[in-house]
Amino acid sequence: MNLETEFLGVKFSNPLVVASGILGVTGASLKFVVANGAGGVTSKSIWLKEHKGHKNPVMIANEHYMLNAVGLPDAGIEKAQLEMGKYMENKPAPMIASITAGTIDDFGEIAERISELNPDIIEVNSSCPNVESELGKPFACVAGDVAKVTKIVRARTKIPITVKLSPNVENLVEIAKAVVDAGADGLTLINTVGPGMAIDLDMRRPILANKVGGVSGPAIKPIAVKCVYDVHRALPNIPIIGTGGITTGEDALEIIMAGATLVGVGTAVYYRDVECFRLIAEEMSRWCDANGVKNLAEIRGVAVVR
Amino acid sequence: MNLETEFLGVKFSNPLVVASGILGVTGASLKFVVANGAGGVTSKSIWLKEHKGHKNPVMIANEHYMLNAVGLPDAGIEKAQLEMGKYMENKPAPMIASITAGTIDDFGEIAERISELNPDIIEVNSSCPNVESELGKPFACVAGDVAKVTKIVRARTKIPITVKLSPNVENLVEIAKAVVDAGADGLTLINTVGPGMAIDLDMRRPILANKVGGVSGPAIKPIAVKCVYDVHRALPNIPIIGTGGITTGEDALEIIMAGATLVGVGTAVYYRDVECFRLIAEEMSRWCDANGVKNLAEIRGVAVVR
Amino acid sequence: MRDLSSLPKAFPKALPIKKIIQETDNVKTFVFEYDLGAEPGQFVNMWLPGVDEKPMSVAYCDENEFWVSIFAVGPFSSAMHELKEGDKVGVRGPYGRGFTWKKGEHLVMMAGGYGAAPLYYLTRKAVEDGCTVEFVIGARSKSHVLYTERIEALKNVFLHVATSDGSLGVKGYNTLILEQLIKDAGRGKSFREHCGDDTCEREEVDFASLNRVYACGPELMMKSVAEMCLAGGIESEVSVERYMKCGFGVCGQCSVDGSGKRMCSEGPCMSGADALKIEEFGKYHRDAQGKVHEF
Amino acid sequence: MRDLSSLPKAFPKALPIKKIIQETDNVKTFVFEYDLGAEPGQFVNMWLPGVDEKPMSVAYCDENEFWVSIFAVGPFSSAMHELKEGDKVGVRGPYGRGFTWKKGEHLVMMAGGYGAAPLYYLTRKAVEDGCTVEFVIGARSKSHVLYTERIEALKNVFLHVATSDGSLGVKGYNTLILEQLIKDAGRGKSFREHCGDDTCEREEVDFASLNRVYACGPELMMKSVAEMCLAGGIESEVSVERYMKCGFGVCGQCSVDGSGKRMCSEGPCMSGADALKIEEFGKYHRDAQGKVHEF
Ligand SMILES: Cc1cc2nc3c(=O)[nH]c(=O)nc-3n(C[C@H](O)[C@H](O)[C@H](O)COP(=O)(O)OP(=O)(O)OC[C@H]3O[C@@H](n4cnc5c(N)ncnc54)[C@H](O)[C@@H]3O)c2cc1C
Ligand SMILES: Cc1cc2nc3c(=O)[nH]c(=O)nc-3n(C[C@H](O)[C@H](O)[C@H](O)COP(=O)(O)OP(=O)(O)OC[C@H]3O[C@@H](n4cnc5c(N)ncnc54)[C@H](O)[C@@H]3O)c2cc1C
Ligand SMILES: Cc1cc2nc3c(=O)[nH]c(=O)nc-3n(C[C@H](O)[C@H](O)[C@H](O)COP(=O)(O)O)c2cc1C
Ligand SMILES: Cc1cc2nc3c(=O)[nH]c(=O)nc-3n(C[C@H](O)[C@H](O)[C@H](O)COP(=O)(O)O)c2cc1C
Ligand code: FES
Ligand code: FES
Repeated sequence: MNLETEFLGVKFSNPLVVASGILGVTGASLKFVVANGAGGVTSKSIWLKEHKGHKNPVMIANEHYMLNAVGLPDAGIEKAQLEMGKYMENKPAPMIASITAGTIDDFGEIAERISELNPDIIEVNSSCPNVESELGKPFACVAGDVAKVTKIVRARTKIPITVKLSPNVENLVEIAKAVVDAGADGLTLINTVGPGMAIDLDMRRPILANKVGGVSGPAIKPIAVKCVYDVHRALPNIPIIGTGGITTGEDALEIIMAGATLVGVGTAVYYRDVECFRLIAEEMSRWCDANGVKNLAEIRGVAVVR
Repeated sequence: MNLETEFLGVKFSNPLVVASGILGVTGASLKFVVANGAGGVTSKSIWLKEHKGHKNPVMIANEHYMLNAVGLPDAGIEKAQLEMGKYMENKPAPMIASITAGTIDDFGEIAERISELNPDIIEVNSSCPNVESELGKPFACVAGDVAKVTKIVRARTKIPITVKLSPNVENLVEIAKAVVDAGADGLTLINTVGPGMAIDLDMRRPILANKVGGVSGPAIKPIAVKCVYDVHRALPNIPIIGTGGITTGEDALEIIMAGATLVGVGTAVYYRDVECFRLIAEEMSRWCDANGVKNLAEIRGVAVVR
Repeated sequence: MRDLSSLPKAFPKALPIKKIIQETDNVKTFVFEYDLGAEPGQFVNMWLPGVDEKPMSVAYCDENEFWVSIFAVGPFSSAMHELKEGDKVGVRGPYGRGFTWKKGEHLVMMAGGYGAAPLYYLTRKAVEDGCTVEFVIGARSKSHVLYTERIEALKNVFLHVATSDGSLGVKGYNTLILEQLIKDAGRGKSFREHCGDDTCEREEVDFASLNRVYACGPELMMKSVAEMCLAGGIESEVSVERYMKCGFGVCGQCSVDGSGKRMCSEGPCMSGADALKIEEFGKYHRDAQGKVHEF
Repeated sequence: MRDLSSLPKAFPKALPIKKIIQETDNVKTFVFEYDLGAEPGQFVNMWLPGVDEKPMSVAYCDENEFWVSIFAVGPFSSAMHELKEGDKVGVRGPYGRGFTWKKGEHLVMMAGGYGAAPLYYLTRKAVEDGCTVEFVIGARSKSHVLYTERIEALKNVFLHVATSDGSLGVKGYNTLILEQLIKDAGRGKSFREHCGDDTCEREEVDFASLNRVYACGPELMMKSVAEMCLAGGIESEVSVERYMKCGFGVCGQCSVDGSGKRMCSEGPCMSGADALKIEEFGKYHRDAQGKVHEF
């Protein structure tokens, strides 16, 4: 089956995009992901100025989940312009540039600067649980704040915007509506869950240097599906990048049936290595062929009971 | 090793208590759990009046998690008095009576009524995500509300109270403090995460009759550990029933190192059948013996970095 | 940790109905092409989205297909009866403990209602193992008698019928036939004389002994069977059905008073002696809210 | 889904240090009793709670124990040097692609800094497979030369040393020795004459050919080796170390420019020819924030 998907006017050869923060440090790395079957890429979250991440260990994983507290390390926009520039020349698939900041003004500034590079889409990451202590509550957890962030980004760029939301809120749909009212073209659901913690019994200490880390991988798929379902039900015309625990073609189809247009794939790289993109795409095609589905639009949001 | 544990003045032969809602419909069932090694039991959540749960399917599970939307079915306090009565005669282990209600007044009423049965501890369940639509936001998600619930329960009973909190909040520690200020003797952390959803691709429909269900099992352990850690760090003198994804002896020790005194075990019954209680206790003893730990108090909260 | 591959299957699998067979006015058999791997006496949970999910005993199972026979009595079972071939049903399982038997034994099946269906599967397996089977069906009337043709087609299986109105076989409860069988076990006798059933084609009864009696149907019938067997010194097994939610031992909905055992896990099949130890057996059962109802 | 048992181990396991060996002023070897199952060239992540977690090459490994040799250069490696026997270190892995060799080959090891440690493990394995090894160590001075006794104790292994200050072996880079080895391969020669190293005890060189050269150490040395081998038509393998976070291919921290390959997964070991195709090889590397630093 043809998996071609249009999202905010941009054509993707398949709906699988690597999620922000996974294999996204360099332009070359993102090209490597496309060579392994991704239909598009998301850069790691880019800051205006250099930003130190957390010390190692920043990631632990088992058969159920990954915990990460990378802490959004970044060398700042100048360096990002170099890296992304390398991706943008002979761009093999659309680029979603993820941006983040510690203040609302900085969000505006970084949005404008990143736009000079002409990414296809800008993803506003206001929801990373690992930078909470610096920023207070993540912006994404307060409807008013994330709307303000969206508004300023909207004002400073002409490029389509998707806003990435946290599932760790009590009123996701309300926040989604506020963000769309503030000018978001699409939404990315979800960032990591929790955060969580793992303690090493022998060391008697939390393992992550940051103690806690966002939960991703198979464990969070039901939460991601539920978030996409709820938001798609409330805002059927807003396209969604459904992200969270997608590891197989069946998982990808499930989140599409909940309402996603693109599908973000992150931690699956741990479970199936970088070839997961090709494998997931193949599994999707196979299921669709076996079930008489001719294009993904046919099944998008089909599970939503109104 | 001797796993005896005291919690709110009640002696448990081991710290493992069956979590509310698992094998807790009848007194006989709870005795069956004790016969399989549990140190204590928690009843299912008891309502003042008969309360219908959700239709089937109410539970689905895979290697990572269970989703449940049982919906707190109950025949009401009169019937509960019969069932619990059966447990209380020749009581094989301490009884924690879980109570719930749809209004703050009903919480007071059910607390008083249940006290006539003399359970060892009352657990206030104000945090079930599956009854949200009836109650609006669960009480447990609003610090003021759950404090009010606690206060009225406190006023109507002399029995020690533990309040069960939801992890699906942005300010757990704040809520925990409010609840303790309102008179809670202990805390039960956590109820299910999410909720989440699973869609059947062939049926193109959410599987649970309630569409969404709380996430439990291995997937949520890091979130439970993190919640216990945070609350124990903030309130070191408040004993905690640590619950969420505990499936092995190592898991139980991990949540004790995060600060738990008792350990709630629910979904492990799916992963290891009802003998999980005996198996987990054995694994705990074995680890403690191998690591020179003489009693659990030695390692309680030891991972907490202040 | 349980070996993950041995975890109870707890996600439904949507299966198209391959064939629907009208058994009686109220009973239909549904055939699914799927290697379920169920033992006689085990059950599956069947799910109709938007309707409900209910436990159903497996009426037959091999590597290619399995059957369930459903009595239309309420919302779910009636919804099942409205389905057409090709429609999909969600199935999970198999769950529960099945029946046990030994090679070459002489068995009696005591079927009431849809109980004939699971006992048919048991009979097929037992006959493969060299057993001889007396298959005793009890029903309100002739039009409610199930599975007779299939049973009669089996070698070493002998059908006996009792109906309340006498419209087929012996008039009265099927326990009358069991009483006779127990009494006559070991003594040569003309079968018609023995069972009093005109439809009976068998010439002689000459069983050395009855090894085991199985009962599946109304609980009061099963209780009588268990008591008769206990008194007669014959092993028996019954299938104790209780309101079920999960089917795999977590919710506690199906726990019985006394031992607290879970009918979805330690049951539904068990010895009659064990069933008689269950306080509530033949007396009462619980509904979805856990409220007690008398039989 | 990857077979779960083949998932990279991504939780640390706390292991007590069984033995600490002071190799030089700045290098210690840590021995752990654990069946790690690492191939030569693979690495582990070592975790000190409250300090950091860093990748470390495996210097030896069998079913009973494994070693790592650590050069004290900064916060983590210095903290490791402060540990005592019995102290616990968190270990996860093994990670990455190791070196490859064939039975009976004639190999050269080009070691710089702690690179002698992983190449020692490779040498032991290769010798077990009937290989002959020229082990060439380069160091600043005599006091920085590692592992010589262990190497000299191996059969069919010949040690060569070069130091910048000439305090041991040849004066200059160890690539001088490689140059000579390549030039002289196949021609009978007195070894001392050949390598110009007084400490050399070997009488004659008479290798049919050099099959493969391995380099582990400063990247500029490895680059020279790879280029020399490419020019000389000899296979080579190098270990390309980049700043690593996860170690198992998820974070992208260790991706190199050009192919974008991950040095923790497609590397660290690879052919010299492949390494030379990496844009940044021998030129620059990235830090924890992804910022570029020249070598
Ligand atoms: C182990 C087991 C095996 C079963 N096998 C079969 C079978 O092979 N064929 C068949 O037709 N039926 C079988 N049943 C009964 C079946 O699960 C349903 O109860 C029946 O179809 C009625 O459901 P309903 O929605 O149509 O009617 P309802 O109105 O819900 O119920 C009608 C009657 O069935 C009882 N009942 C309802 N739900 C359940 C339940 N989940 N478990 C037990 N009893 C219930 C009620 O007490 C009520 O008296 C079995 C039940 C169990 C527990
Ligand atoms: C695959 C691999 C194998 C290694 N094997 C060994 C070994 O066997 N023995 C040994 O002593 N060291 C080894 N290292 C280097 C080691 O991981 C540390 O970098 C080194 O111990 C310095 O850390 P530090 O905190 O002490 O000092 P720092 O001050 O952090 O670093 C000193 C220097 O090391 C570099 N560096 C720091 N962290 C890393 C990192 N995570 N990965 C790569 N380079 C880094 C920095 O660029 C800096 O120049 C290996 C590195 C890699 C990538
Ligand atoms: C190691 C790692 C790093 C991440 N870094 C970022 C990031 O920089 N920006 C961001 O928006 N999300 C980040 N995330 C979240 C992912 O983009 C994604 O939303 C989440 O992991 C859920 O998807 P998954 O289960 O497929 O990984 C990161 C996740 C992981 C596992
Ligand atoms: C089937 C099921 C039913 C539950 N019912 C209740 C309930 O009635 N009251 C309650 O407080 N918690 C209920 N819970 C939540 C559990 O008590 C527990 O907090 C949660 O499942 C996390 O623990 P676990 O991972 O060990 O199951 C239920 C959980 C499950 C899986
Ligand atoms: S049906 Fe849930 S325990 Fe038996
Ligand atoms: S260290 Fe993370 S991808 Fe290599």
